[in-house]
Amino acid sequence: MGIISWARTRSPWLIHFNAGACNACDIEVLAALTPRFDVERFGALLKGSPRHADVMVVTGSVSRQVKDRLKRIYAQMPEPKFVVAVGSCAISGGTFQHCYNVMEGVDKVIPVNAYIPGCPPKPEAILDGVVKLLKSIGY
Amino acid sequence: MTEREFLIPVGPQHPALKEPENFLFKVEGEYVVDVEPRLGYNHRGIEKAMESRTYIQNLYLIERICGICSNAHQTCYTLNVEEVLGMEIPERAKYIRVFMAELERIHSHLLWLGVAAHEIGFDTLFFYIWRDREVVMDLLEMVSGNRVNYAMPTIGGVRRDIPSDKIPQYKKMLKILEERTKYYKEVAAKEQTILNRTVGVGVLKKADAVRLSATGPNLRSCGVAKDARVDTPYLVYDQIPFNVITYDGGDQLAQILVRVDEVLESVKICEYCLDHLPDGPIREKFSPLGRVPEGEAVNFVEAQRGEDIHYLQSRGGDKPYRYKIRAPTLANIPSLIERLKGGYIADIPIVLAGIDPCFSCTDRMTFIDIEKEKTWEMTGDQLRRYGIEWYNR
Amino acid sequence: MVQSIGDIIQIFVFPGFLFLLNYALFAEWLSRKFAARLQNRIGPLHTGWKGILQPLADSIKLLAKEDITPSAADKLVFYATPIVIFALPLASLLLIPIQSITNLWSFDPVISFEGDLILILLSMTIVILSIFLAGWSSSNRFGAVGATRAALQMLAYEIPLGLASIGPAIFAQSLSIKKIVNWQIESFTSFLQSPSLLAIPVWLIMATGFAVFVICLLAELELRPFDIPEAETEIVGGWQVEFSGRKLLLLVVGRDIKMVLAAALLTSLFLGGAAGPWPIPPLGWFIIKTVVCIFILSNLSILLARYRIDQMLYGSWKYLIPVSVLQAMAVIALTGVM
Amino acid sequence: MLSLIDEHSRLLDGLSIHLGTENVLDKKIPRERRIFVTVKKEKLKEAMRYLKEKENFIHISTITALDGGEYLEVIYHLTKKDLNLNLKVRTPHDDPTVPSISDIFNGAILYEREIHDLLGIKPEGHPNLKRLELPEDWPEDVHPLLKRWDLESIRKKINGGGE
Repeated sequence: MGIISWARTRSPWLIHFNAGACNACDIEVLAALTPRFDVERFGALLKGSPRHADVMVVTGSVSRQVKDRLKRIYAQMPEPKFVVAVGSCAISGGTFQHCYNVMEGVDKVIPVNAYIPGCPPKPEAILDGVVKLLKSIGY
Repeated sequence: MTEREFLIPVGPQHPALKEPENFLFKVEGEYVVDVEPRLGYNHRGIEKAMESRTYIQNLYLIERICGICSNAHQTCYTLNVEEVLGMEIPERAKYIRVFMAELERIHSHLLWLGVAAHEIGFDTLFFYIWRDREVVMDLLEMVSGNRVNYAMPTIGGVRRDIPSDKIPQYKKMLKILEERTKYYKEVAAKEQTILNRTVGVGVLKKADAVRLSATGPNLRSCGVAKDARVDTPYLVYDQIPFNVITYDGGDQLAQILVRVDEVLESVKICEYCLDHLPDGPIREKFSPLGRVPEGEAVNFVEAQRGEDIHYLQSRGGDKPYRYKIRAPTLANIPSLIERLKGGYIADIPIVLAGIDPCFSCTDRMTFIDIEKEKTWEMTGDQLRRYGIEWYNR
Repeated sequence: MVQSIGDIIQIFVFPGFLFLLNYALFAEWLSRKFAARLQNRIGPLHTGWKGILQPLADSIKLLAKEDITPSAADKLVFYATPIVIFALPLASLLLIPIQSITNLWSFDPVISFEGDLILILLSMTIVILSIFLAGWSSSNRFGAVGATRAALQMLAYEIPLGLASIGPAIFAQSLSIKKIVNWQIESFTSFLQSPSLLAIPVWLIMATGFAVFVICLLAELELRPFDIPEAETEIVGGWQVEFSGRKLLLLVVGRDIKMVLAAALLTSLFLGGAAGPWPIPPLGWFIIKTVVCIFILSNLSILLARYRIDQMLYGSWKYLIPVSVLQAMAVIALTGVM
Repeated sequence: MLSLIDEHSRLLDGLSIHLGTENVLDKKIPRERRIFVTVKKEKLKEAMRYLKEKENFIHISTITALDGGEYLEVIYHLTKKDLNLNLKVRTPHDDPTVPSISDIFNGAILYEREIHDLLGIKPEGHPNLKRLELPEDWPEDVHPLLKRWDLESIRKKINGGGE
């Protein structure tokens, strides 16, 4: 199993899903791609279609309308798939906890493998989260 | 739906749109015939939540409506509460708030310029612009301690002061930003591949822009000089010399140039603020349990995407009775529809990004189409059934 | 018997599949690293020395992923097209003269016959047709739009591609790549001994042919200015949207092999194939020249934004085709004179 | 040149003469560039037309609707150079309707859908009154910003009715 887990940890293809976020986390996820942080050093690429992706980066406290789209996108991803919840909204709904239209956290909708706290987490924190996720699936 | 029309859902999960919104396009081949925006994926019901929180708690909620214009919303909120309280904030606090607002404008416009380049497939420019944007992010982090969500304005003034020994360093960074933006302005105006994809694309006529009450760069790119900082001046904008940028192309190139010039204008305003920073306290006393007397207030702030209006009605007590927020993007959506019609599929991302939509602001109150259209990923058999049904219509 | 073993080794090991697959992965690493450096980034770094094993890691990961076939997809076509997209470029690479295993300094291809240039052009067209079928069979809207765009784009660049490649063929009076390469060597060596005035127009025509060929290859490889069929920001991955797992692997590696094929074709038609002065064997020259071509291709693709499909058609019908026709006519006129 | 405050009071007098003083319930100029005026519901369209033609207001910023306890209040925020006029109209709870002004100010077409969605105030004559930002599976009769709905009752209604 060494080769496959080596390959899996070395090339996590990301897909970014904004489940009702205030897009502070989204611009930090994007900043992680840019020259100063450059997540491609770890082999990560931002892919357009869920079919091509392994890791789904979800930002934002899931609003009621986005809930079933999120499930659908998660269902479309091929099997060894992982979910990273970025930002305190995605972890627990953040400041939008008592709003009537919010599901308060991604793990209430789909299973989550890694949580990255922060509002918004800095790009270094996001990179650290992705690398830790890679190590954990590298078992 | 004529014979050859074909429904292309764009979003809610789509690499071109950083935020979840769903536009249903009726297309004929590569031409867009009609657009039905279906948003509301971001709606979190903030206004209801604000009625059950105290004024200080609302500060944190208001800040997280939208990551890019968090400072604009907070400035407007604090102006409203201070107006109802009848509280006069120190002059230094006003200058620091204007300084923060303009820094955020630079940050947001550079971010948008990069995303616009990415939309038309020019990733190299996207990477270069976002690398230079890190300079303003570092500056914001030095001033406020955080790259996004700065939490500088608070009721009664500003939370952190600007140490005078740091001002020369801020000025040096602003100079770097100014040079880089001038370079990008030249690239945007001369690079042929950009011109091919932006000149005459998604054009909005001046009459339509005014009729549909558009705001911000979306309106100013059609030649209408309407800017909340001049029409309804707030803080110290009436003392600061700056001019309102307008271009009358009405297409995507005009949008790019308006925003790039506004960055240069903002750098001038920031430098003016740093030079004329009066000394004195930075905050009036306001206890977290403070009660606000009865009254109402309306305030306007020129956020990056346009005029941002907040209305506060308080009936005494420590919680607002009603707080209304209308973010700029909602005002720009009708004119966005005008721009999209008649264009190509390939132009959708650049025209959508043209108004620099911030759906997390808008979605507190964006709109949905009732017609029971499936989600973005029609399964195969639905498509086949839909196809059959469509052909024998 | 010996002869057949030699052939098997030639096809499967040395200038054949094994070497080409590794070279394709190396080419992908090269263009990704080059693109990153141009964009002031670092690019893949942590897998192997300076990230050189990154494409290998991507491929093995894709092999180990679940392979989803949409229920409504047209099963047979959905399975067949990735195989065609992978196999055809690999097979046509055998026609390119790289290095013969019998003696170190000669470079005759595995198979060579009159008209193998036409066969390569045909294989490229079939690959594009299978791209169209792949997009259409995936029964996804974005796939359908991507497929129609791929077909439209083929209309635009097939003709100039063919015409530009005819130039050297007419000069060499033959349609076999080996003879074209030999002609280039003779004309170049004769030019070194006795520079004649007549050589200048030949060089001029070859240069325009090279330029037209590069532009058409950009379109054929779906690289940046012409990556309209898989425009990621507009139609979410274009025709590849429904492929995953092994099928996606075939598509990704297939594209790398097509990149190597394009570079190899470019070198053998215009830059003198795998021939070069004494110290370095033909294999070395082949690698140097193809690396240079890959740099040219990926450099162009980095610096330009993406064109719209109608601009591309307009541009190619108005400029590319007339130039390639003129070039072909000039070649015929010149050979008449010579 | 008239000072801003005199300018505002001149405008207010012009408006009340045009509509008839009994229809203008109360007028308030809290500070420069701000006017609050309350008008009877029947006179709303007429006031809007007057403001558009005579006082060349062209831009409607937004429409705020709130549940004022015994009545529903709708505030139209109009802006032009150096002035923001807030026109208030009240309707009783049992008759939550307001004449639609989207034909006079086209920009208002969205804001009217929003007040219908969140507070159930129906703008008559609105071209396509569809639901605004609430999700598709939201029950028809729940208007979250009305005071009688609080968080628990909304959740109960949705979870009960919803999934």
